[in-house]
Amino acid sequence: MAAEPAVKASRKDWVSDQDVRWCPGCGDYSILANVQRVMPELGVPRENVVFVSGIGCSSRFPYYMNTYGFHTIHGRAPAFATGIKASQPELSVWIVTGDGDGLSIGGNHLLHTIRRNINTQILLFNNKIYGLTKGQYSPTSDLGTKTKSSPQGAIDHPIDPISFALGCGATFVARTIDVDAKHMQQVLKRAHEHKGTAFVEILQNCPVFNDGIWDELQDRKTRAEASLVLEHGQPLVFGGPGKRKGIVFNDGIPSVIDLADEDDPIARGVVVHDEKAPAASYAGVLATLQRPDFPMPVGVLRAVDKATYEDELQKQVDSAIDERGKGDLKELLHSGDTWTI
Amino acid sequence: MAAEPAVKASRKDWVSDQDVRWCPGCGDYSILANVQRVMPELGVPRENVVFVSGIGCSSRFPYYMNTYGFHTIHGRAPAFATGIKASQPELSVWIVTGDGDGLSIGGNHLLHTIRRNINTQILLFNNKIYGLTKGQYSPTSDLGTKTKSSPQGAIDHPIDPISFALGCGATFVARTIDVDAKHMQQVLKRAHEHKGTAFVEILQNCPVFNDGIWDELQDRKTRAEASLVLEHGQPLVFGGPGKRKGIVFNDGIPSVIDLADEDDPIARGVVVHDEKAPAASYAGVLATLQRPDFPMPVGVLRAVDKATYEDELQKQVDSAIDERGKGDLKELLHSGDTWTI
Amino acid sequence: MEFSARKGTRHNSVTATQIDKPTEQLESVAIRFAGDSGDGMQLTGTKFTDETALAGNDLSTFPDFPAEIRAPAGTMAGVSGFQIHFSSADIHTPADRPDVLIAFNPAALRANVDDVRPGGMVIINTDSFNEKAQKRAGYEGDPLPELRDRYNLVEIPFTTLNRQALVGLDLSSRDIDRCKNFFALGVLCWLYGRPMNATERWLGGKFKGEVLEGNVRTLRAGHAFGETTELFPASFVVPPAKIEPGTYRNITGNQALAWGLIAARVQLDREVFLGAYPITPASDVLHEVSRYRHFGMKTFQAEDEIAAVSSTIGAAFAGHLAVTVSSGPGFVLKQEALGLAVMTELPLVAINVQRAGPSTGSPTKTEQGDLLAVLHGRHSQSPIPVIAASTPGDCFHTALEAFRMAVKYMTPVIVLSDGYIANSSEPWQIPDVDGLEQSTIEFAKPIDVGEFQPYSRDPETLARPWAIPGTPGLEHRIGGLTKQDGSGNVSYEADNHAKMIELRKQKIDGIASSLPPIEINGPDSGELLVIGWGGTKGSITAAVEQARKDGLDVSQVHLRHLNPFPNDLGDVLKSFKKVLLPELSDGHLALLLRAKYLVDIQMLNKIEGQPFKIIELTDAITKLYKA
Amino acid sequence: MEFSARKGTRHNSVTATQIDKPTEQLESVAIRFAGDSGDGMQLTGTKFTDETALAGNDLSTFPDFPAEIRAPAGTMAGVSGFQIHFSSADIHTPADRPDVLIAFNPAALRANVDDVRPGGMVIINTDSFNEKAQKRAGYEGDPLPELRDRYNLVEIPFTTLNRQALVGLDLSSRDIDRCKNFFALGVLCWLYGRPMNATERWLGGKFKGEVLEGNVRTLRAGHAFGETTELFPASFVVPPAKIEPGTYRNITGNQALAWGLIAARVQLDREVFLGAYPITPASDVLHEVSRYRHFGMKTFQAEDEIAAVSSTIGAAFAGHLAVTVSSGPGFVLKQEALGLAVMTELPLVAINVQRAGPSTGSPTKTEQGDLLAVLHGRHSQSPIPVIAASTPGDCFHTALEAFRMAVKYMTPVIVLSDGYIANSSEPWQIPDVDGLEQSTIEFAKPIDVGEFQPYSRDPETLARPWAIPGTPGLEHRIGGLTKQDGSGNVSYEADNHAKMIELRKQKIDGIASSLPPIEINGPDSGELLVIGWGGTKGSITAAVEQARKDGLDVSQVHLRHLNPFPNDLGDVLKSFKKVLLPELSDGHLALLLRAKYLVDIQMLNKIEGQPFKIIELTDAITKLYKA
Ligand SMILES: Cc1ncc(C[n+]2csc(CCOP(=O)(O)OP(=O)(O)O)c2C)c(N)n1
Ligand SMILES: Cc1ncc(C[n+]2csc(CCOP(=O)(O)OP(=O)(O)O)c2C)c(N)n1
Ligand code: SF4
Ligand code: SF4
Ligand SMILES: [Mg+2]
Ligand SMILES: [Mg+2]
Repeated sequence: MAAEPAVKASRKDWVSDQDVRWCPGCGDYSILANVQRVMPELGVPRENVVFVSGIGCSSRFPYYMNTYGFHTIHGRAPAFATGIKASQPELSVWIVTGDGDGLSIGGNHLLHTIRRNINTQILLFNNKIYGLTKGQYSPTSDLGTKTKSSPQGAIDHPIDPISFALGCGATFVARTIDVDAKHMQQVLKRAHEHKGTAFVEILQNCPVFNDGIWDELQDRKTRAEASLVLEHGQPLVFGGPGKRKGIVFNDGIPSVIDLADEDDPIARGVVVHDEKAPAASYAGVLATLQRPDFPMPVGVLRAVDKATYEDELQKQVDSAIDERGKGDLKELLHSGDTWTI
Repeated sequence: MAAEPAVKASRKDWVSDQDVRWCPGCGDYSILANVQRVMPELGVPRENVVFVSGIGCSSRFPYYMNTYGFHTIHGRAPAFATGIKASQPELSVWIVTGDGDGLSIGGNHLLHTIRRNINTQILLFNNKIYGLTKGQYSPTSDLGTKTKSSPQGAIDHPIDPISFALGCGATFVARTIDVDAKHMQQVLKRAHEHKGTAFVEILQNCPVFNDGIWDELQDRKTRAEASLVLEHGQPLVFGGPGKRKGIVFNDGIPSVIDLADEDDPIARGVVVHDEKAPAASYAGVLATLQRPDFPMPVGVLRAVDKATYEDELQKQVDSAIDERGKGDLKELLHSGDTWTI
Repeated sequence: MEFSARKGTRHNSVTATQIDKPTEQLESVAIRFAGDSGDGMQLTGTKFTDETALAGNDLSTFPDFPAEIRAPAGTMAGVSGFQIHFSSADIHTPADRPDVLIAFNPAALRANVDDVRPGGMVIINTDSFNEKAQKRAGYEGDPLPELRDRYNLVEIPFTTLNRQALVGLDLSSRDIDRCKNFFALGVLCWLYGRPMNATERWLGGKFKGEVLEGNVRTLRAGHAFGETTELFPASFVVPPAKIEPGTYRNITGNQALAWGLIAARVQLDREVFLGAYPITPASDVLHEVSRYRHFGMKTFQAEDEIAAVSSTIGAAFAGHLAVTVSSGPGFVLKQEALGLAVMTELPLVAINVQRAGPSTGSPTKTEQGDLLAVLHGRHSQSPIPVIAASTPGDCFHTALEAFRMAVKYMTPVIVLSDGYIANSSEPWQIPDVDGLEQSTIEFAKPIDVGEFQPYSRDPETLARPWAIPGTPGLEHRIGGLTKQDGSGNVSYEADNHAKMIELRKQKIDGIASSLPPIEINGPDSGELLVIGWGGTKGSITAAVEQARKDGLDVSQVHLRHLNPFPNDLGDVLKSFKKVLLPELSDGHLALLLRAKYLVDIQMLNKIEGQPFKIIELTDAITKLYKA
Repeated sequence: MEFSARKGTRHNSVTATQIDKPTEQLESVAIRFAGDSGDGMQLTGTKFTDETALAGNDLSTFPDFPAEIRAPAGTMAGVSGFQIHFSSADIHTPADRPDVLIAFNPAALRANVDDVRPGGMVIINTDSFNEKAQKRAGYEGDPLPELRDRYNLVEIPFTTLNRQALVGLDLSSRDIDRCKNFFALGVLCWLYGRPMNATERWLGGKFKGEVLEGNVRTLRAGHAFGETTELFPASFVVPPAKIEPGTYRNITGNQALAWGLIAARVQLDREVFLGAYPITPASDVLHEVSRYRHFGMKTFQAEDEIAAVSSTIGAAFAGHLAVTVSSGPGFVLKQEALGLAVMTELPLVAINVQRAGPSTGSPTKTEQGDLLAVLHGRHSQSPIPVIAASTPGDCFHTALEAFRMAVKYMTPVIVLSDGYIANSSEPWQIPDVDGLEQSTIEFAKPIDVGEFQPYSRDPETLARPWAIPGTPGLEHRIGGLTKQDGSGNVSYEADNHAKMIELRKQKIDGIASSLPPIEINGPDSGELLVIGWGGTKGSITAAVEQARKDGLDVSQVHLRHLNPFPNDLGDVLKSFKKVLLPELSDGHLALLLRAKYLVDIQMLNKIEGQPFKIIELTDAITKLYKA
């Protein structure tokens, strides 16, 4: 509480002069507030920060950040960000996208940006709906979701953003939720620290078109049982006192065991969370933990090091100059066979 | 041998009159031959079979099959196939694509076709190169691959097609190799039997632009150690006599143990292969087995049941008719408020 | 409050007839409803429209949404408007300027009041006029005093009155306040003698319990308020219009497109596949069609526009009536695949409901800016017929015609609509279903022996056969590589290349011979021809008729077929001394006509995201006429 | 074999001068090399070209590949051709018909022989002429007897002679046979008195050991064979051309484009970002540029064309000289994003190396079919300047000019090339680097106080500031929604919408005032003007000069700027009684000129995947002239 005023004061620097245009109660407000609160703590000057987005309610985000911002076209934000990073690798580039923007029309760019490990933060606001176009089901919508475009219920099996990102070779994968300010801020800081593509799924409520989809995870009563808070080096335990449970893996297949409050989870075989597990396999198993059979993991599932695309590109430029000297146009034009008349 | 002539005779029915246009020695020849050999055994009349492809050397495939065929545009074959299946669900639809066609420009359609579980077979010929456009690196090319477009070596981390497909929620995932006719035919049959999207990665040699990338897996000398042949219900054992090894999983992380020839692998904790493992987690761990640390799994990694998109669509049509009767145009036009003058 | 007592005692005894007040007869009235996005203006407008239609007036409406996303309450950006024009005479547009404005808050007032005809009526919700709200709207100080001079300002505390009407109901105060638009609707219904049965019926179907009760009660209370308040000295009568006999309904362009597709499914007796990706303002076509699975309408919400069109081509290959729908930015993404549809000569319909650009532009605004893109946006020579719908109801016939053309000529067909006709509504004479042509599609028949020639052609239409998978003996391969004439095999031969390009062009150009002669509204030749296309028809017709009333020798042609042009178009153009072409673009059709016929067509281009006002057109007509 | 002895004894003593045989002088010769895709025809042609350039002739080449994929050996589909035309006079095209054909197999003969000028020389590799090979090529029976009557048929057993020349080398027989094209090259070099130093130098750089030895030995053996064989009674001399003094090199269009981008990087002193996805025939630009990282050329092989252009726009936003390159089908996919570049007014270059369509079409063939698509293929009004390169060497200047224009006017600029100039080569006068304008880009400067206005404009060019991330005080947001003039904030206001559309149009149209006056080849006015654009320049120039030699009053204009048009274009067009416009399309430029200037331009359209033959043009000129 004591530190509040100081933080608040600098938060304002990150607030743009544009009216925020989301529906009352939209989860996007709290995400915006948390991002604006975290930014001053990252030590990056405003002019070195770029927010890039596609199209959707979520993609309005850049307008509200007093930084450089690019509200691009539907689904392509990661590709724009790639060009920005390739040109100015030192910028801090944040991609804001939605479940439709990122996983429907934009799935391919998400895939390739992640596999190239472009050093950006990707915030995917998952409200399991197309908000901006007024409520069609999205690739993350549950089976049977009734919307304007699926009056008899959606029949497409939903995609899990985290499993998808891992399948694409993601080096950093995390999940957080709009209402949990503290958790979100922690995750955002971790995402920023990560060198490479940091993929963050943010569970977001759309009160207008898909109200309450994340209630279980938000509700005090159900939260402890419905979510599994990940901490590196800690066992996968959830449920809270009296209802304590743990996750064990058998040949790659996860299951839940009951724990007495006094049990040592590790002794009982509960898996210890390891963000740095070398193969994506461990995080992949974690990602398959889904409601209602399992608690939903929140926090950082994976954080490993790999070369980034833009660094390697710059290295090629540098090594080419080392080997061949800085290019000379005249020399180039006269290279190979020429003749003079 | 005795049965050869009969099979050969009917194979011919599946050979079109078009000259085959691949380079001498291309792995695509053997894939074609095996597909043509398998088709007569599937019991589907030629007129009910459609081959759909994108663009690439591999995507020339439909021209050589004496069935219905659609050589579409680059990367979009799965979307074309979706329309075909939605219209005529009873057709047997085979999608032929390459690592560029399917995973570069076409990644998004692969993702969505797989998650919707459209009942098709997807054959992805992986030669880790763009063949048709004369040899640029592809999304599956190894780091450092030198090509015309990457003279200093590729810096994009490659994607693993199988991990990607699993991340998309694939219900059937398998891998086979161009030179192993028997194995490929088995896998193709299994793919055909599967109801839902059957994703098959076929390792293919491109002697012109990327020769020898799969040599380890083809070569008699290295094959046993370099590949892990999957069989449902059998332990994950490879290496052959004297070099026998097995795969164990520890909290989702795979490792290799040495086995004496007389060891009971199961007793030693070697994982037993289970195509039907309920969560994608198990297959996900399997998919992370990559050279050189692990043998490369070949065979069916996953085969589970889920509703297909086209069946559910048809069910909605049927149930709508059940509930509301067959639509009547006159009634529709006069529904709601009307007035007569 | 003096209002409450009256309403409180009367609201259960309201009837649809006025007793105490005089009525005044008017030929036509235009009313604009304006409020915050959350105020329900579109719904209020629609319900008033339904009642007006049932009252037998000719009418035209124009909804004008804010940007797709909710703006902060009370700001100009969040204002949503709906205009209805109704008349006892023939009308063609929602009117240039409203006679009446109902403004639910200061922002709605500020955004709209200058449009109101001088001396017109401006009704405001006084409850929302406080200093803070006025500031939010950008007013410095109280705007009302000044407005009282210019307009007949009617000040009604809708919020308060509505609350009072609903006292005693078990509803949250938020739910109660949500009903206030129906109070206003009640007032308007009284003012123009509209019945309210349709609205009450609709409420009955939509709501239950207290909510239903609340809405009905406040609607009736509003009506009663109108009757009793001294604010309105008289009510108005707009007598029914003399309209061609028939059965009518209201319809928007998007709904009509959807129903036209259903009609194609029924009249051509083949299931429809619609592959689409949501986009404003085209999404409603997908929504509407997806409600009719029991007709055999299959909808597929694709992952993007490329998958939408590709699945559509796949469905066409497999023998469905296949259609895809989008708007500008999405349509453009489909061009590569549409080129494949041209090469493979498969029948399908691609609809573009145009919106204001460039780029994301102003998605809820209208424009006619995509004509050149749909015609020429594919690489190389890739001709596709284009048909443009001109009114909401016309969308129905256009969709049906497009499918007939696609199947007859084995070609993709593009349909153009726009944001204006997509969302506007008009009374639409329901076509006689028994009179619609019923036809059966002729697929290629199974063959036993011999080579099937997928690129053989019907000598008259030049269409190739539609040979669908599942047919024995017709196994064949198609694709995007240049095809050999007849066999359809891949060919790299120069002469064949030229021949195939030519054949495809001839096929499309040949469609012209099946088009009816151009209809000219007015004399066949003369001083000035006003030519247009698409959603500007209403405004142009109104302006031309106005000009003729003013004694000018002006004729009108409204083009429906934009590729190929009708064969008589050149002659028609050359029969007039001057030709004026108003477009909501920088002159797309003008470019085409000038190039083809070398006629010095004068352009009237407007690119403001808004339809033409009649006065803009009459001014231009007069000016050119006298030039 | 009688040949072996001679060659065996002499192949080490060959020099570049002939001693025993007479020489005959010719003004110009056109030779076509043709063989299987695997026979190395492109390489043989290129090496002969290099030697010819060094010999001082004017020259022009035309490679004609088969489809992208290998066809079965020996079939017509697999034939690869390379034509070179060289002369002591000015030439502009690779010639309509070759004087000499070298056919490495029956398929190559069959595919090409009818093009040879009657009485011309046809050299065949007799080793590949057996019954089976003839059948594969589609010949029924032996084609040679008949050809002996029509042509000077020279029959040489290249395979055998090559094997004999390489006896004793430690090479597989496959590797030995691969050298045989160099034997043929040696023969040709002797026949036309070409030195072979450049080729030997090239071989030395490319190969080592036995392979090098083998290639050099067979090359020299071929040369010796030419000198000694009785098949050639004389050799030929084509004296050097009178060419403008300067230093020359051979260059293809794609290479010149790449180098032009490098020149932009150097002359504008800013790193280049090239985002591209491979596609025929544009990929070589990506390949070439990716070799020059040491210049600060960054290439990004994107996952698709949409990512290619999007990353390019991102790089432009971040301040790089950003460029994307593709061909028709890929370019079309970029249109949505290019619309965003228009809205955000960012400078970048988008190159389209056109190929024959529609759809996948004939990817290795040429066409000029994308002009309308690049101009009008975006939805709504979305103007982008278009510059078309006309010769291989001109591609260099075009790329450089495009970047200068993009940066000066803050706009995307489209560059058109085509498959013909992309792969053809011509001697190119190397520009004087010191004479190229050197300029520095003016980015917006950091500001301390006040609001930055990203949509303020330079009063002269109407360009907005280029304000790149990393600059303190300029933080701002851009995007595809309609922008407020000045502030760049989102705006839905009608007047502002119209104003922004108009401003962008004026900005692009205003570029015309910076263009030089149109160059007219021939008189300024008169009977007939032949106007063209792009890669047809060579053929049209040759035809016009031919027509003038034939006494016709014909002038020529070749347009470089297709949007905006030069301001004097209308006057120029109207100064001629007739205007002829030859295009490798169905008349794209013709449509634009007719529409804008109402001039009755006559079209000569050819869509065969092949460039114009001079005779096709002279015929059309004569016909129209006399009509
Ligand atoms: C090319 C193109 N196609 C379609 C659209 C319409 N569109 C805009 S946003 C959107 C979906 C947004 O969903 P999501 O990303 O989940 O964002 P949300 O609004 O839910 O935050 C769609 C379909 C568009 N703008 N551009
Ligand atoms: C829109 C578009 N972009 C690019 C291309 C060029 N292109 C054709 S095939 C291909 C890559 C093929 O690679 P892959 O799928 O691996 O097939 P392979 O040839 O290796 O079998 C590319 C880039 C195209 N045809 N269309
Ligand atoms: S529609 Fe949903 S996601 Fe969009 S602003 Fe409103 S509440 Fe938020
Ligand atoms: S380029 Fe490679 S993949 Fe293509 S046909 Fe040749 S060998 Fe096969
Ligand atoms: Mg969403
Ligand atoms: Mg490949």
